[in-house]
Amino acid sequence: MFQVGLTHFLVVSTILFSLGIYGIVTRKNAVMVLMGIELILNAANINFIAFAKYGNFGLNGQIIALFVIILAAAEAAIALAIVLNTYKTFSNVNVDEIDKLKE
Amino acid sequence: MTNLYQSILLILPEIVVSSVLIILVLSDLIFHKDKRVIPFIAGLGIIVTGAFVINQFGITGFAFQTSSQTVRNYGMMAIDSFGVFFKLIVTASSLLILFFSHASNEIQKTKDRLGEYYALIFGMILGMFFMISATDMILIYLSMEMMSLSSYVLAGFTKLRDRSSEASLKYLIYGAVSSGLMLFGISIVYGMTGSTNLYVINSLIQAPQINLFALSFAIVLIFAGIGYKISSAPFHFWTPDVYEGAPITITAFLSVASKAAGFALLIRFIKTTFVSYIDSNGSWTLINVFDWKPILIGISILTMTLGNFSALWQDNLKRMLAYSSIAHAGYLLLGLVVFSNQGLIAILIYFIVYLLMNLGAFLIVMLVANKTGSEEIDDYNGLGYTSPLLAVSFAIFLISLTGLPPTAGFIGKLYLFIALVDAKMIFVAVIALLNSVVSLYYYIRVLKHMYLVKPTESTATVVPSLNNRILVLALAAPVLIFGIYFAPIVDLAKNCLVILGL
Amino acid sequence: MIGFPILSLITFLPVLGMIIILFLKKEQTAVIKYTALAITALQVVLALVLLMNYNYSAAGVYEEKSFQFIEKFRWINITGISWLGTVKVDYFLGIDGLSMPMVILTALISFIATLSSWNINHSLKGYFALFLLLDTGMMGVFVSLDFFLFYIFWELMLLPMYFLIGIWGGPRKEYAAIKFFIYTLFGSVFMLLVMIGLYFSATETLADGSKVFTFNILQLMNSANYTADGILSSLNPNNMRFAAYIALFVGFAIKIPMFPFHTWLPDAHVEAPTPISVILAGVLLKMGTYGILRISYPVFPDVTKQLMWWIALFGVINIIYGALVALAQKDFKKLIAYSSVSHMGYVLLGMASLTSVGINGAIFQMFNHGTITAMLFLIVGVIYDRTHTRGLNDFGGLASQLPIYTGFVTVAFFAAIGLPSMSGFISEAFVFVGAFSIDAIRTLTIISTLGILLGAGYMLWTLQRIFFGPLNEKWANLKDLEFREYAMFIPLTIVIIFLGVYPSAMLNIMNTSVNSLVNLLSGNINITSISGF
Amino acid sequence: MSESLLINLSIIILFLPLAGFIKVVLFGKKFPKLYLLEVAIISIAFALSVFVMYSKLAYYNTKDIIGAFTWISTGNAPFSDVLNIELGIKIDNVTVIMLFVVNLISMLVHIYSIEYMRGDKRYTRYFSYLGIFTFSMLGIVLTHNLLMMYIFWELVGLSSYLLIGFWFEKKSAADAAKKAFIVNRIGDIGMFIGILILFTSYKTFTFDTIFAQIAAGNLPFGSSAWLTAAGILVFMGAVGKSAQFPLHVWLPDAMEGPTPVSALIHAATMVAAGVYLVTRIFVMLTADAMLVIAVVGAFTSLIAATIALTQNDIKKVLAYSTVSQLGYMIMSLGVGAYVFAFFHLVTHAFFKACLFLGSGSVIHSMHHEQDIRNMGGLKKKMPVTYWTFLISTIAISGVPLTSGFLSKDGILAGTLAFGKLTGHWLIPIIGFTVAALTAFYMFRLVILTFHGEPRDHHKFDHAHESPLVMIAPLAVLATLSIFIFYTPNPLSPDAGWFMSSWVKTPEQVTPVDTRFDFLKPSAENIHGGHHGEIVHSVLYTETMHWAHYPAMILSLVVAGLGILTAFMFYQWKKINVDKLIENKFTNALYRGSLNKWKIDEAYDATAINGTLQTGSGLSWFDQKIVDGAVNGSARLTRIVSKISGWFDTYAVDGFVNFTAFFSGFIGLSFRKLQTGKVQTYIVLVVFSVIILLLFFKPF
Repeated sequence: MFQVGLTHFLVVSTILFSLGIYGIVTRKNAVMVLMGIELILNAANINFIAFAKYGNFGLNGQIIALFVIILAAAEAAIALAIVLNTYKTFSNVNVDEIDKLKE
Repeated sequence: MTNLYQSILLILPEIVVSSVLIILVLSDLIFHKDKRVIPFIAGLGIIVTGAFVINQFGITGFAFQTSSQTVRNYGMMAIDSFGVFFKLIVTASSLLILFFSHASNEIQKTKDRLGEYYALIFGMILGMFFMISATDMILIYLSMEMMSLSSYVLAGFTKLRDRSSEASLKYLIYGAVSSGLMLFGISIVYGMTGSTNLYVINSLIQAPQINLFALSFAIVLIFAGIGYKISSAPFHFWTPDVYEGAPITITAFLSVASKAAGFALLIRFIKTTFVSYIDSNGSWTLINVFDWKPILIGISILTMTLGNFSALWQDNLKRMLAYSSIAHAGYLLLGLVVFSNQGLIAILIYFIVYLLMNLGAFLIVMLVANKTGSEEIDDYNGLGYTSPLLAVSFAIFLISLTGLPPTAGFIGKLYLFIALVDAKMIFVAVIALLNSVVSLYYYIRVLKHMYLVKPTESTATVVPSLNNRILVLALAAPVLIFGIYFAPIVDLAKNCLVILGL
Repeated sequence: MIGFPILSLITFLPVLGMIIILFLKKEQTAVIKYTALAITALQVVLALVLLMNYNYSAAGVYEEKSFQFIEKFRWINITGISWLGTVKVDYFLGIDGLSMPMVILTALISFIATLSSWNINHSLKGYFALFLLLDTGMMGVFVSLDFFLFYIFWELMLLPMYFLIGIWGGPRKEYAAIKFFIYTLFGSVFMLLVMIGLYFSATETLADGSKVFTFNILQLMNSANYTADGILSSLNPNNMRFAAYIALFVGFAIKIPMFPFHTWLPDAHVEAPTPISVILAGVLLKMGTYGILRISYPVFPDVTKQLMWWIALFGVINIIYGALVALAQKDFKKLIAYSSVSHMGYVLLGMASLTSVGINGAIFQMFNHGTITAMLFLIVGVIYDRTHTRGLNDFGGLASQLPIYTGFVTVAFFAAIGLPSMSGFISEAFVFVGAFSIDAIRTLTIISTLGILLGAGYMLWTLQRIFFGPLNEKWANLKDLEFREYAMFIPLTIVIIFLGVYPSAMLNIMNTSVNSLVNLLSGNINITSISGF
Repeated sequence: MSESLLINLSIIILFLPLAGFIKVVLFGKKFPKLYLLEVAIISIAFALSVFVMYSKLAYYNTKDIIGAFTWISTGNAPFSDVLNIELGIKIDNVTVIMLFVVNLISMLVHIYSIEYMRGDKRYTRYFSYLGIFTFSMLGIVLTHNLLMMYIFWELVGLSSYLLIGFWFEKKSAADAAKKAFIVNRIGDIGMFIGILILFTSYKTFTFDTIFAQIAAGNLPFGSSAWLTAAGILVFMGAVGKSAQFPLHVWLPDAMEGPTPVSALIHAATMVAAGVYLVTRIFVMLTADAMLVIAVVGAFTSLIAATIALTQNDIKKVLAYSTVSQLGYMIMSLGVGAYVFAFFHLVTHAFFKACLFLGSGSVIHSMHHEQDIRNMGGLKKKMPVTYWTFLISTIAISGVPLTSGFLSKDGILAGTLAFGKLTGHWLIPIIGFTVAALTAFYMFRLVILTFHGEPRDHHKFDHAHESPLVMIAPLAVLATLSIFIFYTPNPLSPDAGWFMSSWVKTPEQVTPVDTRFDFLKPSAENIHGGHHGEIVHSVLYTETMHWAHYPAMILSLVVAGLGILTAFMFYQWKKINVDKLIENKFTNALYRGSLNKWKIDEAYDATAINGTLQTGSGLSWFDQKIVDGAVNGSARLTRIVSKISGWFDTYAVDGFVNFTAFFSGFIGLSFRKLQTGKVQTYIVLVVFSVIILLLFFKPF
């Protein structure tokens, strides 16, 4: 029976982080891009909690994680509003077609 | 409980800001018929805030002290004159932005949503205030988000223009990503040190057994977050697009206030976390964990060069000013790379000057845009003959941005170069100087269009209202006065060096 | 001495005039013109007052107490931080033999230029406002003894010049203006760097005995003031000092203009309106050589001695090269422009000799070139006003049509050729005598005498192409000079001939100072021992 | 009769003409009659100079009177090089004689011009120019230092420029004026460098001081080579002014000026200034320098004489004869015959002025006809002109009973002696050849102009004798060509006052080992001469005596031959000139001489074109290379300028544009990064994070 250790958490979080970046870079749909961002945040959350748990740093980690979750929610709300607004003007949410502003 | 009480005393300005924020939201609901009163409430709020900030002068202390095993006591927030200085910068620019907003057509068009507008601005201010004095990475992160979220919305505030909404989307995605990166970096640091408090980290990273690679990785990620706020290369890409797309008042606000907050944050972050000792000449000794000097030198040179050279090509003044503000971020970083109080002074001085001249430039662009509805450089042909006051003051601002005497801009640059030469970094100084020669091209180009091109029938005649005229002069006059007699700003700057800790 | 701060007055009088003009209406052209004229005339008067109260035996150069009309007070003073020390900048004006001639020149030329601005036809208000601002900038450079102040004035003059060329200039005015601006700025940023470097290398002992960094040019000359670890410290002569000298020299050389930095000059001159060309050639070019004498030489005597041969070489290149290029010009104004490249070469050569005679000659040449070239550009302006062409081959036989004008032209041309009894001859002779007496640059001097020949060549050729031969019928009804033009030409003619016959009038002004400068360079005087600092 | 009085008088003499000039410049327009004032002034000056000459010769015969004051004094401080420049007047016998000559001829020319120039539209200005010329010339004569010499040297150059170009509507006149000034400048540069050498070593311009220093044995830069150099360089000034080869080309062209001017400036006085200068510096000339001078003089006189043979313009002939005679004087100075050189200067001044004025009178009456082939037979029409002209011709040909005979004979004797003593026999040979040629072409001139039948009857019929104001000067000058004014003995000048008491050869101050052997002081005459003025070494004097009679006879023979051939050719037509021209061999010579040996063309081809080419080449270089930082940058910038509109404002050439191009290029590449696609930005961010991590490794 093997013990789940800090490393495993870190591996998971790293994978999540990379997936997040990947999603942000590759996805065309703005909503998916936002998803990627969420992934990154959650990867960080996992780190916080894992470190808190295995490093005996008290409860700071968990608290921070809570903060981040709340904040992520707020961000998501605003983000969706903005995406909506963009959809109104561009009638799509395809991030790589929204490039009027350049050079 | 005394701890909390003291803390509340120490964060009175922030409290004021947040209460004003609430008042604005409420009054938006109350006066939904006629919102003309709201701007005045906002203005009043700013003034009160300013009063509280000034009142904080000389007070030092930690808000929300946390007990810990380490001997030195510390807290989530450090209240010190350095912070006060930057809060003043923010307050001043916010006040001016309120005036701008009052004068700006595109904002006034959105009558019914003025309440949100001002509320959001106060949201930004609140975030900035916390950024400026935060000494705990979580607070740093939260404050940055606080500010960003409001600014995302503001960037897209004028729904009517597609540029605007595109800007807000880009800003959102870009900002969210970089803050995400930052958060990830923070998490790693937390994992290595078990704390998110800069002072603790400072004391802990001096320990030999620290894993330097992981630490550098984390630091780079964090720097990515901050670098995006101060829009320094290579994290600047959002700047031109957002600046061009956002309402001009917001652009101006971002280019001064948020940059100021970002710099305050960066400086405090580096100085608190990585400086181990300050000698009698005021030069800093860094802890041997991360080699900041080459990174910052490289980044600052890259930033200013990129900003200046890209600006050469812009025909849209807002965008041109965006690039120029990137270049100025580069100059400002020069003040940091010397790692000495001399450089710090230079930065503070530069910010005072930068506040005046950059806002001034944006003001003129806005006033012209009010008339012509665009910021294309060809709209400025012969402006010098049709609207002398604007043109002359614009000339003054641009010359100051170039850094020629007898304008304040020269003093700002002078002190930066003094710091560089003092640190014997002649080579960097030479590059910076050549950069300023290049910058002359695009600044003087505007003068060329205003004066050397004769006015055509399409040339707008902008006759600003009395208030705006006063506003313009209020910005232009100090640019000249400080250019000739700059003792006051230097005095102010030198009294605002105190950064808590060490 | 004089009761009131005359130097500040003579410097900032034009700014006053500018403000007055800004408050006038656009339409009141006459009022604007006469205001400007009155201001510049007043400046001339003040210059004469200076001259009357001038003490011929006061040396100046490195000795503060022997400067004249000194005005000195603390301008910027920041204290209170241990590691920063006291930051101070002085408002420090004063003149000696090096600057007095330049002050007179500036006043005179500005006055004449105002007269010749009479038929500027559009946006007079802006024109004269900028013109007067420019005037202040120039005057300030010549009277300020604090490097910081000097730099401010130096840069102050850039922008008005840009506009004056760019707005009131000829067809390619924008190009010429930006070119002038970029060149000069390019030079002055290096000057700025050197200035800061010097600031951190030398300290000044205040009355209370405390030592503070200083921009005071006189203090910078005193090798005792240099701190051991100063980057440009004279205590440990290092390559930095050498590099700094070059950087500073380039900054000044661009203004002179010295080959190969001269290419902005022809464009600027050709495009600029006549009065601005007059100012450019008459005063601005002198700022470069003046700066070298006032700052480069006494602050870096050691490097100066090492580089003297090179300075002389560039002087000679200027002389010959400028003359040869002038020979090939088809445009009257361009020809004059290149001729001043050639003539400024004499100044460089004279300075390079590091002898009293040579430097006397150099400064005198600066003054004479100021008056003579100003007259030449006025001449171009007069003919251009009448014919709207400057092509040397478009004329012919004007001498019979415009006898009086031709008379003045002959005076100016022969003055430029260096005919005895005109001021130009004395200064050039001095330059040659001084340079020839130094073994190192004797050969160069001999080569440079070719300039005399070439000068005669292109000047007389021009004279012939424009004024001699059969009259070109196109110009059969040109008018000869009018009163205003007499008023421009006669004073200059008088000065030129008077100084040619009685040069001591000018030489005595500068002699004492030049001698002490030479002694300083030759190390005969050890400033560290001089009291009165 | 105090010395100061003499000084003051000569100062007055000096400034009188200038005063005239100024008056005319200021009031010439209002009072057209002002020229009479000019004439009056110059006459006063002449009277004064007669007085000065008389009293000097009578009372201070052997004493030099000097008056000077400090003009400029700089560097008068410890440790610095002092420079004191004196202006001053030195009156010795040579000076006063020159004063007399200059003023006399100037006065005569003024009078002559009243009629000759009548009706010219710039009548008064003409006289004012004459005034400033006289002033400058007197300055040269009176000065006691090199700088002042140079100053007035240039001033005569100016006045000559103004007078040659007096009729500037004629392109040829304007060209000639320019040519004269520039060619003179070439000489002046040499002179100036020479002066610089002397000044640098002696810190003074004053003749006597310099000579004293040399005599005291300290040489310029300590070597006699420099002394030689200084001598030759200063002599270059003379080469220019006195139109010596290779700078003689300006003088014939200078004949474009009014004829009286040619008489005054380009025959009698200004061109003689060169000779005068050499007499001034004679004492500091080393053997080498003197040899150079002698050769230059000899060659000039020969080449000019050969050219004069075939010229058809009456003034051109006289011009070349002037060049030739000046060469004679220079040569004679070179061979050490100081006195005779000066003597010839004086005599030549008179008869050559007479010849020119005579030719002027002819031209005047022939309505500006100058080609002698259209003249002839004028003897009957204008007797006075003819006789005066003839007398002068005889004089210049060196026929006894004339002043010319005396001076030329002396010079020839000098060359003979020189040949004997140094073995340079070529110089005397040239001397005699030239004597023959001179006689020939002068008589050719006389015969073609006055004898025989008129060849252009139309012009001839209108010809008439000139009015009194014109012929009176001729008479005066012709009379002065008679021997009696110089010596009682028509065959030997030595007996005359001119030689015996007025002018003496000064003693060389050059180091003994650098002199010609015959100029070295020999034992017996170290204290031979009285009142400090030592005559040449006995050796030279004796040799001159030895050479006297051979020279006289020889010169008589050659002169006679010349005159005879002239008559054979042109009077009695015994020899057919045209056939001679047909002849293959002589034809080549004829062409060469007629085309002045193509010297002008050679100069045009080489020096002048060369300079102009260099000039235009450099100006191209200036625009393209110096201005366009890189040659290609212009093209590159143009490419870039296509990309961006505003850019071509700057994209023409030059540093600015190169920078503009460069920066623009960078700007472009940066611009490409800004794609506008947010995802690209993020990729870039991620990459830069990685890069930062890799490059800035932790410690």
